[in-house]
Amino acid sequence: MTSPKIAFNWASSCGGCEIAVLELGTKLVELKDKIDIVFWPVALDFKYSDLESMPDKNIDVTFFNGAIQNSENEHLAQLFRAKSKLLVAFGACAYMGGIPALANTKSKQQIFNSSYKETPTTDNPQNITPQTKFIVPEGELTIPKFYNTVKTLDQVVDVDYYVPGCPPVGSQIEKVVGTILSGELPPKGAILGASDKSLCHECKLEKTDRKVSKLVRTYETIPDPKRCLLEQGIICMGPATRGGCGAICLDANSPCRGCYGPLPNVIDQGAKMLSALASVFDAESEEDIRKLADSVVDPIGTFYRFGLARSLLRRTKE
Amino acid sequence: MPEKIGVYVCHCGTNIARTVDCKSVAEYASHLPNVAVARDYQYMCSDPGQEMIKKDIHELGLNRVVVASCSPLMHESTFRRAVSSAGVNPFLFQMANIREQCSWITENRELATNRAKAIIAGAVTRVSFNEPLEIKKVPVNPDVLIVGGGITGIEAGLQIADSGRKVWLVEKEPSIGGYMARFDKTFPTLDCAACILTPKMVSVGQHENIELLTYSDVIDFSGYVGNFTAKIRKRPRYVDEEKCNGCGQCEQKCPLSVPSEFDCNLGKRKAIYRPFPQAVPGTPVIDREHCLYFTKGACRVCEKFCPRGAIDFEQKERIVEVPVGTAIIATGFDVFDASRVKEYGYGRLPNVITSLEFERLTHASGPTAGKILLRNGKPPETVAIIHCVGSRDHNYNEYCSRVCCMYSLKTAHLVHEKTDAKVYEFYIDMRAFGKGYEEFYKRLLEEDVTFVRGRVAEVSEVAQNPSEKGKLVVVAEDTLLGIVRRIPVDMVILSLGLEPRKDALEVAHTFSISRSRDGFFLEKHPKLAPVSTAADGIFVAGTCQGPKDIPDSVAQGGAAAANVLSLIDRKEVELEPSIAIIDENVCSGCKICLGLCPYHAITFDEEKSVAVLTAALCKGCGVCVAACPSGAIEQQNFTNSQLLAEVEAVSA
Amino acid sequence: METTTKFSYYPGCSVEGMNKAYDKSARVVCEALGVDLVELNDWNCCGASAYMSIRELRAHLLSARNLALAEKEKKDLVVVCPACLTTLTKTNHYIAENPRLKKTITTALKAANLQYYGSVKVRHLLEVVVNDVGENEIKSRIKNSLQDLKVAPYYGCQLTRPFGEVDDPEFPTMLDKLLGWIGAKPVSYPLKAKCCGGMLMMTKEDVGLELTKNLLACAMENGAECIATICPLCHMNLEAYQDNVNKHFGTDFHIPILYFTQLIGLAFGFSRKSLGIDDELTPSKALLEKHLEVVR
Amino acid sequence: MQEKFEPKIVGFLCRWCAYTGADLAGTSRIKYPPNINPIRVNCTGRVDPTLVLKALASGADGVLIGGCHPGDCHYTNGNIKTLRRFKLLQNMLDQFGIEKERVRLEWVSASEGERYARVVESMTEEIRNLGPLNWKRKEMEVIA
Repeated sequence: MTSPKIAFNWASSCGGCEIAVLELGTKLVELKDKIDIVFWPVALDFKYSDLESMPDKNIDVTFFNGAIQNSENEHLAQLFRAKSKLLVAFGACAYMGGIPALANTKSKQQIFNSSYKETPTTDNPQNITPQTKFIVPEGELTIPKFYNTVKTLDQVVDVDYYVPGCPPVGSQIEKVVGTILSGELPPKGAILGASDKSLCHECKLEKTDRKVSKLVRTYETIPDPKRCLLEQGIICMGPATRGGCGAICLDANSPCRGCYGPLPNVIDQGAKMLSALASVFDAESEEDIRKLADSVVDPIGTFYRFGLARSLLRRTKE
Repeated sequence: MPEKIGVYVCHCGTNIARTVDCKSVAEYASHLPNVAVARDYQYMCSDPGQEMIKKDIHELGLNRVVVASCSPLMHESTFRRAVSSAGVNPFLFQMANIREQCSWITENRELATNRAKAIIAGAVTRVSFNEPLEIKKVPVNPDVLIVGGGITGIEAGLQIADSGRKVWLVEKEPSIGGYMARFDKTFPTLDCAACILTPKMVSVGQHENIELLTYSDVIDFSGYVGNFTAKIRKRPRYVDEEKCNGCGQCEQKCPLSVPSEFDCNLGKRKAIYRPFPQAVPGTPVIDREHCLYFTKGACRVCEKFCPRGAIDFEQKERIVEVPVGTAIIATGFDVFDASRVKEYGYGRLPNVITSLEFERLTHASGPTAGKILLRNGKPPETVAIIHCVGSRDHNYNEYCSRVCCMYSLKTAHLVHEKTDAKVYEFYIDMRAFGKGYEEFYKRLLEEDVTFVRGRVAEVSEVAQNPSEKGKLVVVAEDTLLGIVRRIPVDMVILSLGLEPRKDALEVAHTFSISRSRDGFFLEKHPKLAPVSTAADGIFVAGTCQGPKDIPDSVAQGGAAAANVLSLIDRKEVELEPSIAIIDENVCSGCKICLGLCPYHAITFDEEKSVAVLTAALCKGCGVCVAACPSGAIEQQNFTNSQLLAEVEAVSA
Repeated sequence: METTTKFSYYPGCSVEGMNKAYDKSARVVCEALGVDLVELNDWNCCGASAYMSIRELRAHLLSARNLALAEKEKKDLVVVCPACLTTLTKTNHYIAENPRLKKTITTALKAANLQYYGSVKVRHLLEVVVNDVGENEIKSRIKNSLQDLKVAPYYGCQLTRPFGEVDDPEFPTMLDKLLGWIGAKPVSYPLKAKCCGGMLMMTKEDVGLELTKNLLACAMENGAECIATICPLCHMNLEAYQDNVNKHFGTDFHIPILYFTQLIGLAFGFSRKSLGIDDELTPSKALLEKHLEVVR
Repeated sequence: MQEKFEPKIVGFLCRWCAYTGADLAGTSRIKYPPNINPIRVNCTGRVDPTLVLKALASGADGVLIGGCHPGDCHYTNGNIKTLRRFKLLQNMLDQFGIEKERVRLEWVSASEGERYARVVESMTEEIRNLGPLNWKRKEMEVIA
């Protein structure tokens, strides 16, 4: 029997998902005899032409990380879809847009202005912004087109499975790889490598009085390491986020930021967390309620830090 | 089974048809997904209209029905009955309101017709997601629990018992009677409190339908309307109530005297005692904290002298479990702790006394046999009465205690009647709102009481001139004269406000009722449901709901009794069908929902680490459903799928 | 117990001028108690209670600057003057409750490269000595018990008002307790938290004098031999205006007025000089010699 | 001539106050623009912000949440819980660039038919001036 062919790809993301795979360390070495890696940007030198020359469905499983933010990302998504039997959206970005999707709070123009013109460190006297084509004496240079709206992988191609996390935790990656290699495949569309209950289910912090009378940002306080952070006024996305990560952020006395995405019965993670949080505001009068609501700085960045592209509204209005 | 939906568009004569093109609406509906038949008809609510639906159900095998006509508040129950009689669960019916909120609001036929189509599209989409539900009915246990044996509880208890129902009356103290038993006269009629209260207390003690549990408290109360279980702890009196005939020998012979709480510690009682002579029941209790046998191990004099052998030092606490269908909470109030207002010197200055202490001083069977005396035994020559102590004050309680103005007038009258003292009353506003109250105020104005309108700043013992030497100086701004006055007096009476009882929070938890901001129990509606609570079958009456005088307390006791009797005579109560359901396989135990339920229907199963809902307590508001971040809570007939489908359909 | 507790110390303007002895005795006593007072570097006037009613925002800014400086030190801020306490505490409260004010203050502080998050706890030395140091620690250091010296504890009006966080606003007892620990007999008298006249001595002297007179008389009538103060201004009114009171009312008061820190110092065996008692206007030497074993 | 834009508004109305008030408006034959699609809920406390976002994402131009006045809630204080969510939701919608006029929370008692009509009228006019939201179409547009 030949070893299954596995590919990894890195689209619009920080690369942390690939590092998370690398982090498997010696376990990766054990795996190397069982699998045949045919594409892996972070570790091995393959070219797009290698990929293009493969017959369709040649790859058994592609773990695709990163959101779709430019034409190159989309092209590769389509290419991998064609060449792979199974396409897995790997990590928060591919699954729900991730941090790159926060770009959806701005337009392409605003982003270009900010990055190429307005930041104090920019030295760009000619006000040049990226163009997809540029003529040089040697010929025409092209770069991919930057999209106005960041999308999830499944908003451009058909996806078989999803593995959430920013990045997915090592133990869960092992499990996912094991499941897929075992051949006992879960139903299409399944979320792999995560729990079906919220982070609160596995969080060890003590929950007593569900009331939030004041909100503080993490730098403003040193939380009591035993008590639920929400009750201490720190917005923790735990209640509205899938568990499975082992509540590692909370072990570091840091709130959950929601990278494992919404729970199975929930269609919009941010809306649910917003609702849960506001419901337990310890305020009765309109004035007190307004004060508390106003103290949530950057609601989109808080409630949709990883999930904006997969939310109901997906982006801001221009 | 595939959905087969029937849609019926009603003309309502011309009420709908005038602005909505019903024919084209029905035609539009017939093309909506899963619609098997769509018809329009003159009057859907008429017999032929209803027959049409039933016939289609039978002949076409419809399993869901939408009627587009008037408001569901009008005819939802009519059509539910109709589909139900044809064998379709009434909750598989959906009403589309195209009259009140469509045809009647505009003259623009085109817009109204379009709107009607959208509304029907919403209803048709939603009905596919409707699920069959049963309305549950539960019988009402006719036994009633009343907590608190003050005048309110007594009134409610007698009303209910007289109708032939069984009442369990629970009182914390050794005797019923409450605060009223400690008062001398009552305003504005000045009739003696004991004369009107004692007969009622005796009736309670003798009533065949009243089970009186004194020296007891309710420690747990569970269940739901019609079917509660009260767990009552009966503390040991160390005197057998069956054997004791109340002869009082034991009290006489007991060698130990201690301050009497009933007399505000101004007088003495024995270690075995009845708080006051007319106590009901007449059985005394042994005060374990002081009794020489319990503290020193020897004495048992009472046992020796008891002619009936009723003393039982071995008596143990008893827990009684009582099933009841309804409950009335009438736990009353506490008086404000005057020592909190340091500037008035209560507790430090001996002749500063409280209004309650005054009641005992002026009471004929009180510690001074009704004489109003200073601590040195002399009668006062000048007396100041200070209103609003602890009330209408940002530092203590912001509310008005309602009774103080009137009882302060009564106090002034009694001081006048019994001594020659000059009386000053310091008030903020004179609130004389009840029947005969303003007249009483007028009468006091004529009795030569000096009324000073102003809040007292302090009661000082520091004399600034010879006339103040040895006196209590009441310093207040007289807001009518615009000057600060220093009035030297012999005695200061502080008119204490009413407060929620110290254990009100505990009681609220036990009975799952809410408290308002001031700490008193919260009624369901301040005007229209003043003795109901958010918890079905549990009522509040008297001063535990807010400060009240005796007439109002008695009226509320009666009102609560009427509410209870009406529930009992209904024999059965229907439970809300649109309740929330928690899926324990989905619940993550985040506890967000726990504090949100106004009916305390959600509790936490620590073992499984999931939230659990008591269906009978849920009233279907859906607050928890919207809040649940796991999507583990659904509301029957308002499920996420139903609402999302309807939203999507009407938004498109 | 030899552990030291560190505090930031805000002396305030008054103890730098008129009331040096308060500062002096406070430092001596704290050193003995292992309470390490580290003077706040570059502190400024607290704005005092009067400025607050004229230029509220600026007064808050003065306070906030001190608070911002103190926040860097990450220690509780200890003051000896109740007016400083009130002002600093008031700014703390206002900043916490009023986001708009907080914003203005943040902007203003930024100009001085400072910021304030609102975490500083401002405390009066008396409260620190009573609550943090405590009975045992104090009693263990007594070398020279005050031997039933009858002292009227005088709290003044600002220690507990308006926030009432440390003791009862009308009838505080903290100083009474402390005096008992050092062997004195605290005299109970009803005016112990009433106004001494304060700034009225400057503007409406007759009113101020009457208030001071009432205080002196009341303390005397209740058997006080001297009065213990915790406030520089009260101290000055009671001490420096005794002559004026006598002239004005025909009375004959000669009551020694001592800072609570001076009394503790005496009980701990420090010399009168080291506690600044020599600078006083109403001599206490005779009285102290009557009660104390050693008076140096 | 361009066709007049008719805003689509989704109304979440509590059955005790706002829905009854809306019925009263009809019964009293008070006229107002027929631009609102009422959805009846027991209490505004059931209105999950998800539903509001769903309406906007599905093509609605505005959302009205109508509940009982504070203190009148049939379920003690469901409306206050709605107010808490609404204030936070409003801040977030603002960030999404959705104008305040498009999503409103209004207290309408069962006796305030006239008020309900005026609320819907003003909302319809304001949204008409703002123009269509068209969220669904925009979001489906091929990445520019």
